[in-house]
Amino acid sequence: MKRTPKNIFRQGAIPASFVGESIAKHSSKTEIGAHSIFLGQVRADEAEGKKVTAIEYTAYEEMALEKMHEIRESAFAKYPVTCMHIYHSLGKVKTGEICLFVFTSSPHRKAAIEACNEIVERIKAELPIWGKELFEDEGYQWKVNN
Amino acid sequence: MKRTPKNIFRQGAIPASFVGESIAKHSSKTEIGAHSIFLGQVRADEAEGKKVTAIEYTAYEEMALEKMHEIRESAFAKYPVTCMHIYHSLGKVKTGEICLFVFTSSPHRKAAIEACNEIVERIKAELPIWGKELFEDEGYQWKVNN
Amino acid sequence: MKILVFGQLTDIFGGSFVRMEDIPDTDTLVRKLEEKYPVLKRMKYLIAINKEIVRENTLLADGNEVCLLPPFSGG
Amino acid sequence: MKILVFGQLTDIFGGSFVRMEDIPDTDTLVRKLEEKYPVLKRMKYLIAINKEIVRENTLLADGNEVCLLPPFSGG
Repeated sequence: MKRTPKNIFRQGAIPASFVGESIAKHSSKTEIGAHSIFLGQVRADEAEGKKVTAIEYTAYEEMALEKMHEIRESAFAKYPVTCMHIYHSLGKVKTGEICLFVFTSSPHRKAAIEACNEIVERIKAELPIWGKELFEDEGYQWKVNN
Repeated sequence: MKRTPKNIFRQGAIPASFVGESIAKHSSKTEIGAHSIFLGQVRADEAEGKKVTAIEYTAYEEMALEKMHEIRESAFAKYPVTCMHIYHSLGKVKTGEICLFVFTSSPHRKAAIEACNEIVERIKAELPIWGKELFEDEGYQWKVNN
Repeated sequence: MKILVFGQLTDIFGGSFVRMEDIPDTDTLVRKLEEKYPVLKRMKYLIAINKEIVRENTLLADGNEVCLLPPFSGG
Repeated sequence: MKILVFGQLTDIFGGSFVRMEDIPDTDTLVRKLEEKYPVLKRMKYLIAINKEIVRENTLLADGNEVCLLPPFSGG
């Protein structure tokens, strides 16, 4: 089955209730036995005594969506997963809020877990997205992934 | 910090909305950067042409809670996780419903992901819980973990 | 002595426990149970005393909580 | 030619793009940019042409979408 690129981007934080609703939608897919979910939450890091209060995300959206499509297709080819859902915030996400939601499901747990981990790693390494960490005093620094 | 054993058991299915609510409760813990969640969902397996419609879970509860406490303590000792929440159903859970919810959080993703995986494996291998797979025609078979 | 049983063992014993008398240790328990319920010989199970799994022959005392645990299948 | 820039590069160029003329290929692009904005020499970035990252010197044509991408930090 050929899949078309999906828009992973959401303006602002991803509400926790949206995660619950996404899970609920899978109750009709009775071939599923396992769900694996990763959530990125904005951390109140400190740098030079200043506290991060939010991250503002920007992206090269068209390229990110093409790349994400490639990552998704390669995960579908590699793992026997039933479905995958990926969401990433754009714009401002406050500390304590969710900025990344990766959700994979499969009949048996191994596939869902491995696919979820691989997708998270690839999102962080390969998607042209940038986080600007905003300090309480209006300064900022650019986020660095490791 | 010494932790007291928690009751992981819930009567019937774990509602998807409960997962959403559990996530929302973590927005005040701003040292968290990553959440890892595993959900077990009851699969409509077939055996000898008959379809599973539900699993009925029973447990040697006191021993399961003691063992779970041990697993939790050892995960806290091994991984720099901020918190862990574990729920397992007892009684009847229909296909498509959630029977296991493992939720770990940490500042950086590696700890949450690894702790979550280890806890899931240990729950399946070490907790005295039994699943009775109920067929649509009222027969049943005992679930086997692999 | 009342021995608690779980999972598929409840099918064999027709309930959540079985009573056995004159059981000084776990080896005797297994032998007597298998005499009375030969189908047990084909089943896998562990014995727990006071919520601890014992794998070697162990003396049983009054007041011990003795359980037979078939393979776990939670999750 | 309009070159799109992202992330920390927007601080250097004071916006989301920079205009450069007479840029036949990516090596020339880098050389001229670094002449004009010496701070770039200390920065890590990739060049994408039409959403594909190019790592070797590549000819640029009119209509190419050329972007400078600093290290990604999504998630």
